[in-house]
Amino acid sequence: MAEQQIIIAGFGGQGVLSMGQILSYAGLLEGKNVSWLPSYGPEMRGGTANCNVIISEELVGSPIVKEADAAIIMNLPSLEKFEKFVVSGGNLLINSSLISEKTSRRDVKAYKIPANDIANEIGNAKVANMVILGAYVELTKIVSPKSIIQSLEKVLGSSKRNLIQINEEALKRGAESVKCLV
Amino acid sequence: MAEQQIIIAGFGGQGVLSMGQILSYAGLLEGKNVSWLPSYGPEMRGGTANCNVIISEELVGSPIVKEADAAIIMNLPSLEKFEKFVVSGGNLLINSSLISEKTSRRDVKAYKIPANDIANEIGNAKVANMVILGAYVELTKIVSPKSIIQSLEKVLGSSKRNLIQINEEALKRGAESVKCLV
Amino acid sequence: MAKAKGRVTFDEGRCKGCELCTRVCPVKIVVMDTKRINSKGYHPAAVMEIDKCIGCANCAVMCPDTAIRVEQEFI
Amino acid sequence: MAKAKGRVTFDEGRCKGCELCTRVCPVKIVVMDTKRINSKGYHPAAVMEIDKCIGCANCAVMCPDTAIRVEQEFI
Amino acid sequence: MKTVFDRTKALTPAAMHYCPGCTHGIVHRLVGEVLEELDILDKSTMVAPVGCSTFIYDYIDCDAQQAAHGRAPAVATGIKRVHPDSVVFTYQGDGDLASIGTAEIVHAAMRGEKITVIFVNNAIYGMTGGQMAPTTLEGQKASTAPLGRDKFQHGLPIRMSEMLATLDSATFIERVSVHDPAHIRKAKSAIKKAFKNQITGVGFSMVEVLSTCPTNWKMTPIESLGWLKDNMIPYYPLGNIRSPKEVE
Amino acid sequence: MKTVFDRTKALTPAAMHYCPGCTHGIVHRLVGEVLEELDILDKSTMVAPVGCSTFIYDYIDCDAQQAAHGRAPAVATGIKRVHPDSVVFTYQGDGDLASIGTAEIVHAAMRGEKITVIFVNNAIYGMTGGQMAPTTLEGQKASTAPLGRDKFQHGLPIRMSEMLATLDSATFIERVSVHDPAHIRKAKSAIKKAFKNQITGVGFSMVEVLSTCPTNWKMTPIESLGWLKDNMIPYYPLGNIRSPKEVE
Amino acid sequence: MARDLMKGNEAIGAAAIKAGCRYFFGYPITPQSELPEYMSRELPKVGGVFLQAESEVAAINMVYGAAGAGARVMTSSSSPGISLKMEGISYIAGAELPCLIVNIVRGGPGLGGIQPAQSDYFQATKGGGHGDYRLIVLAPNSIQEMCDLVMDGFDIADQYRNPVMILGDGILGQMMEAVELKKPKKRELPPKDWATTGIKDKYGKKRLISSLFIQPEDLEKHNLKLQMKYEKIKKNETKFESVYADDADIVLTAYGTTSRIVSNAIKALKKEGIKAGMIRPITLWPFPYEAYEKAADSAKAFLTVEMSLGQMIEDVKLGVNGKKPVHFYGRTGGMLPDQTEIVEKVKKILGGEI
Amino acid sequence: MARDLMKGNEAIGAAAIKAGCRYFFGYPITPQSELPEYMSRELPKVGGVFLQAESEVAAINMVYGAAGAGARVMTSSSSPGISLKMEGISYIAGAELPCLIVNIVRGGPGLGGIQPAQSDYFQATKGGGHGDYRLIVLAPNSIQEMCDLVMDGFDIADQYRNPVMILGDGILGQMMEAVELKKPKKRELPPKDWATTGIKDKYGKKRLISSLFIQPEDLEKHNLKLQMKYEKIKKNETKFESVYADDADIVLTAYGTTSRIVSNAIKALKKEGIKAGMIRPITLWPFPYEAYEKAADSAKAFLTVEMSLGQMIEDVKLGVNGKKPVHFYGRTGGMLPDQTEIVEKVKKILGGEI
Ligand SMILES: Cc1ncc(C[n+]2csc(CCOP(=O)(O)OP(=O)(O)O)c2C)c(N)n1
Ligand SMILES: Cc1ncc(C[n+]2csc(CCOP(=O)(O)OP(=O)(O)O)c2C)c(N)n1
Ligand code: SF4
Ligand code: SF4
Ligand code: SF4
Ligand code: SF4
Ligand code: SF4
Ligand code: SF4
Ligand SMILES: [Mg+2]
Ligand SMILES: [Mg+2]
Repeated sequence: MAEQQIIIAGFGGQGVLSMGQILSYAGLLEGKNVSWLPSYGPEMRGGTANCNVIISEELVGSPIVKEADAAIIMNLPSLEKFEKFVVSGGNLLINSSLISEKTSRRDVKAYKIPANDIANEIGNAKVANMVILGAYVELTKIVSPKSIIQSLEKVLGSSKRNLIQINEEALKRGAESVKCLV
Repeated sequence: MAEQQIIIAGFGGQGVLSMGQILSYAGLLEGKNVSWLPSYGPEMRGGTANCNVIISEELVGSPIVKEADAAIIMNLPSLEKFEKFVVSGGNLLINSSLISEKTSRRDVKAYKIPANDIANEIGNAKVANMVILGAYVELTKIVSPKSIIQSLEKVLGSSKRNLIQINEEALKRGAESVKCLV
Repeated sequence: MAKAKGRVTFDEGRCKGCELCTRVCPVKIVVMDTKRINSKGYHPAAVMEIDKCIGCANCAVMCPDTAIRVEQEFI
Repeated sequence: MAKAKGRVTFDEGRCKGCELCTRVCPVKIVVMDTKRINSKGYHPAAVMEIDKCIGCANCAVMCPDTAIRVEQEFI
Repeated sequence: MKTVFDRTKALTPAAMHYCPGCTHGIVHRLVGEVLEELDILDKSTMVAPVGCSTFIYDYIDCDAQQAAHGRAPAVATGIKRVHPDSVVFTYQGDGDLASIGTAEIVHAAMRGEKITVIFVNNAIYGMTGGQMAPTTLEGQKASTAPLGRDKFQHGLPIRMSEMLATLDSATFIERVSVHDPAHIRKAKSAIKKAFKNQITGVGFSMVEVLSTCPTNWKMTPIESLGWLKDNMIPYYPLGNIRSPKEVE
Repeated sequence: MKTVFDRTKALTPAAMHYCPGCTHGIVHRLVGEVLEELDILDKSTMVAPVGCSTFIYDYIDCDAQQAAHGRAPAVATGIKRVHPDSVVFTYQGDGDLASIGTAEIVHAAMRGEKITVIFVNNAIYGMTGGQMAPTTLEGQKASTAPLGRDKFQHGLPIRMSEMLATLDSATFIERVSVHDPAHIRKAKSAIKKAFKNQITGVGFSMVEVLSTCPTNWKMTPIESLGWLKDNMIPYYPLGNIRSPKEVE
Repeated sequence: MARDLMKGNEAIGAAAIKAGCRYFFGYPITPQSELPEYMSRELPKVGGVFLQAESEVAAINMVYGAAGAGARVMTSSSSPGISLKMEGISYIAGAELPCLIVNIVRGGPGLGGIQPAQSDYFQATKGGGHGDYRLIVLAPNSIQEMCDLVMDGFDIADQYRNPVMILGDGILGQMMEAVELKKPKKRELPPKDWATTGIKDKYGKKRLISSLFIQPEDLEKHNLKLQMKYEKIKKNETKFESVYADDADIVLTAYGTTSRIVSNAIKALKKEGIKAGMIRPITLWPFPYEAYEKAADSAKAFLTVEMSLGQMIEDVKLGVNGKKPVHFYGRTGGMLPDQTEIVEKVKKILGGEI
Repeated sequence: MARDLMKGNEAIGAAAIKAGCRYFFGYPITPQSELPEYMSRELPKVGGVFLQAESEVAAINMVYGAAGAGARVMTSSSSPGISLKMEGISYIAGAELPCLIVNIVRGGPGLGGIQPAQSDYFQATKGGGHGDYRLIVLAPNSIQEMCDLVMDGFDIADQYRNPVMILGDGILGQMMEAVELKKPKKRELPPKDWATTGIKDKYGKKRLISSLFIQPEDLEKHNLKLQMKYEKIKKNETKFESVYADDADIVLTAYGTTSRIVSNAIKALKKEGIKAGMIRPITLWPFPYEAYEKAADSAKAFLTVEMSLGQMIEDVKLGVNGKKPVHFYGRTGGMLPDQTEIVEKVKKILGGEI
């Protein structure tokens, strides 16, 4: 897998941007070339948030993802806005806890991950992003789960080190949720 | 005389700029093309003042006088600064009341006009400029004395109409001062 | 003295769930309806015991999104 | 009480003939020398009856062009 | 039943984009109500600032010009001088009015420009994400003052109303707050006076409204109201600061 | 005999370019004398404005930066923050400080920037030829106010000292005049205090000096002093306006 | 009306008033202060308003407000003051407001000096402010033409809803020449139905003056609309004077005051039998590129003369497009190009020495 | 130091601090506010000063003061804020003060939008301020290059006593990439013996920082001195990257973020067997004209791609000098050039359709 171009989208507060950062940082830890590009704007407050991540063996060209190998979709408006960017045969990960609708794409591999439900199960609604990220990593093996954990430590910072364990758990549960599907 | 390019110079308060304006306006009254260009700058207050006047049958090209057909010089620093701009054979009118020095130019027609002395004689030191202007007009006939008087009325404005007579007198005495020389 | 009686109507679609209205009701009947989510994605405010309403309009005055309309009569 | 005696020196080249010094001398001895013109083209200020000078330095304090120096002694 | 409170017709039907609980919305409504009650909606031009309230022109139903950051008083001057009989007002945040636009507000006030200024002081730069404003309180944290405003580094906060009140031609200045219904009602009456002054030709009028920014203060809307009351009002005392005799 | 008055060594030998009787020259000398007496000439940087006094750097013998019109307080801030132990002062006219540079002086004062400001108020734009300044008096004629300043058109003049004194961090503000020797001596003592405040780290200090512009007032130098006394002082009252307890 | 002798700065004011301008917002600066001073005397007489703003920044934003309110309005300044107006000018262009901006250029950079210069050419023509916008830049070379262009300038501004700049220099501002304030040829102008009068009138409500388009799609659409307008302006308004340029061996280029020095030089060259011509751009934007394309076929070389160290020369080169060499002669900082030096330079170029 | 993932805006700050910058004066504006925010956190830790100025005008004049006092100092803003700095930048250039100015460009004109753009190219490269001055304009296309250029930029500024601008765009400001803050190659730098420290030191007294030369002769001399410096900079500092440009049929030109989109397009074209190359100017001023002169001999056509409606294209044309056609493709207002559209455009050009 020479290059993965990923779109991650949801609403502000779902940890969409940090999910992208954790993924990028994990790529960096494995010596890959990475780029992370958030959308920004005044509409962001309380509105939608999304980012583009590229993880590549080669130098990253444009950091803008228009042909995504994968999209991680956390809420319905994002599904409508971004499903069209996934390449034929690409991965589309849908947070089925919040999205009951189906994708209109027939030519992609769609996965439903009940991220919020799983997160609630393990006791922290905020780790839904890690659940779905765990699923994505499991599906693509773009980086190792170990790198993600390492990256997590870096991105969360020392103050939130106590949250590492639950995030690890979330990643694992997310991975498990798609293991049967793969 | 298709075109006259004139430099008028002295210190601020000698009426150097208005002399140029009166001359230009007279040219305009006679249907000629004219331009008047003052020097300006912060050094002007209490410092030197000079202007370039062009009176021409044709359209005036550059309003900047670098090759003057005549120079009217009201004080010593101006003599030093401007005598070199007079063309060979041109007219150099020097206010001999304030300038005892001679011009270093041998190739120009130099005239000494005791402008301040004549002005004082007729009772108003302020009309020294009209004296020397009278001399200039007499020498070159570039405009008629009548036009100068008419122009004077315009430039002085209604409030100072009472000064016209003494200005006329000054012009006449200036003209007389060079009649013998011509 | 006549007793004031009020009625409040919520334009629910405008509500952003900020809760400001809940704190200013003198009879404390405005609450957040945590069971519902409006089109904007917020829990909207609602009135529980409308009979207690005196129509003071405090809730409406406080609402930054003009989501509340108040009527009043004296009985 | 000792009597103050002063001496003023003009740096004439600096004088711009503004006359400010002439108005502040308590003994009114600073005047404009209308007979002379300095290098700048102004009538310079000067002191007429220097004996009257008390060295108060008012003239110097007032001069915008620091053209005046003042000495004083008590006799 | 009599309708005692309804959405003023001066507001457009558009839903406001402000964060939940942001008191900009209240101030917008008060301005709208005053315009409606004074029946001047059809003779008013508003000047929108740069800040969260840039989009006020989407919400209040009258002519509008969007001004460069801080320059609303200059833009308003241009409009008012062309249409002296119309009503012209600016709506400005504290970054807009008290920082980049200091010269413009001071000189509009000095000239006694016959405009009305609604100055919404939320002690922070809202739109750009919580940077320090000149009105940020001592100790208050901001994204460009991570350790809080420091007296020695940043100086003490500016009190624009008191400062402008030193100008002879700034005829009406009042500071109000919108942290509870009673104060909101008072705020409205001040805003009304500020517009009446313009209509009667009295001169420059400004109302400073203490306002909240829950998002950048990092508080809930309710906490924000409390913080405003407990922290802002002591430093920015409420009340009329300048009042023309002609009006009272 | 003892020399009781001599030209301060803080002034360069250059003859000043000011018009005859212009009191800029007096203020320059006072600043120079203070710098010499406090022995800070060798640790000072002055910031020259745009105005007749732009060329102050030719006359006072210390480091200097020439600032854009109105921006001297910002430039001084840049210098002072880099060299906090040096002495930094601005010298500004009323067009420079009270008009185009309003925001910069207000915010330098608000920050309590540890600089000294010499504000020469001659109620006119000197250098550019007599246009109206924000400090031009009511009725006073100017080349851009040919009928005189009009309260309704231009508003009433701004009193910068009083305005800045509303800022908590503007620790020292005093207004002085140079229309006679006694006032000149007082002016010097205010200037000295303003520099001492900086040396002791007290904070922002400004001295407003009422000054003349015989050329653009179209008066003789002597008439100008009288006009200043009779017209400016009543509107711009002399005296200390703000003073830190630490200094007195 | 008869011809009268007027100072350039004052003539601008007189022409503006004649053209119906009733609002002036400005701030003093040499060498253009006679213009605001004139306006302060004359505008009140015709019911207009002169206001000395607290700064150039405020002045341009007052212009924005007044223009948005539907008025004929102008401001003027000189180089440093114009730099301060850059944000405001970009806003005015973005909001498509008509107004007249006068720059009587002086020597730069920085505080520079106060003598005439042309070193703000880039700023005026390429957009000193941010974003894809254009000023229509008119460059008169006589007081008469200045008056004519001021009058037409207001119409052009209204016709296209675009700011127009008069680019003069200290000499044009300070000199006096004869002018006749001819009644301006009126263009067919669209109604200002977009202006915020505040009043509900025949155009209804509510009008918005703004340059903000928060959605990039909208902002791009807006920019494309501006671009189409600019193309129309290029097509309709490009203006230049050609002086013996058709059969010249060397074509000089100069605008404003400089073009008068150059025309003296051309006369001098003619006397020596040298065929020199001149293309004098009257609109600096839109620039008369086509004139150069044509001239490049016949002329052997080009010489650009500026009171700067070389700015317009880039446009001349773009016009000539590599067909012939383009040379440069310039003076700067308030120094004037010298006729003799121009003559010498031309001889050297034609003599193959450079 | 190992590679770290950094946001562009923060990386600029980190690189600046690494390069010894200790003073930052700025004012918030999207999309660059993370830079001042970063500086407000980090500068105090290294004994530096962060100051949020009251405006962009004040900020640039604080930079003037601090640079004149001998400090390594910087400011940053985005388009409208940069326009406000124009007078100050002209002063800084005129007084020959070294400093770093960052413009993270957004869509204009006016308030415009906040999405990435390149429509301030003219302003940056041709002098948005008044007078004959030049900014050295560096245009990175990755966060790593941005860091490198920031660090070198401070040295360049000091070496030539000239302001340096980093021209980025919203994407470069907001994106994260791996960076390594390499110890910058130190240039030999002259002592700052001209700086006003206020203190009588080894360089003696009295120093003056000024851009005022009231005598035109002096101002011209000063300008000629600047011009000589600019020539030296052109000679020494012009920088570009050539990607397959030597044997390409079509040479594309792009800088910054756009160049990355173009490089994707070139890859796509290669796959289809189309020989497309790119010249990527790294210094926008001085512009690498020579690279185009050379390329014009072998290439059949040129295509300039910008996030604007056509500004750099003028420089490309000046470089190509009429030898080959120069085409344009641009998006503006925050919209991004589209790889597919670029590919199509190239095919059309080579197919002779346009
Ligand atoms: C010239 C310029 N500088 C900076 C900005 C960026 N900016 C937009 S809004 C704003 C501050 C807003 O704060 P405030 O005025 O207090 O309004 P609020 O959002 O808090 O209501 C800034 C700095 C800009 N648009 N233009
Ligand atoms: C940006 C800018 N605007 C205007 C000017 C022109 N200008 C030079 S000095 C001055 C006013 C000077 O008046 P003031 O500050 O009162 O100083 P004074 O000459 O009276 O001492 C002006 C407007 C300028 N140089 N730069
Ligand atoms: S109107 Fe008054 S009483 Fe009724 S719900 Fe609202 S706040 Fe409560
Ligand atoms: S105040 Fe308004 S927006 Fe807030 S919760 Fe109540 S009804 Fe909803
Ligand atoms: S020192 Fe005093 S007494 Fe002597 S001349 Fe001067 S003012 Fe007069
Ligand atoms: S005050 Fe000074 S300059 Fe003025 S007249 Fe007296 S000595 Fe001369
Ligand atoms: S950021 Fe602050 S001021 Fe802006 S809308 Fe949100 S709460 Fe209100
Ligand atoms: S113009 Fe006025 S302020 Fe300037 S030097 Fe002359 S008198 Fe002094
Ligand atoms: Mg705010
Ligand atoms: Mg003044």
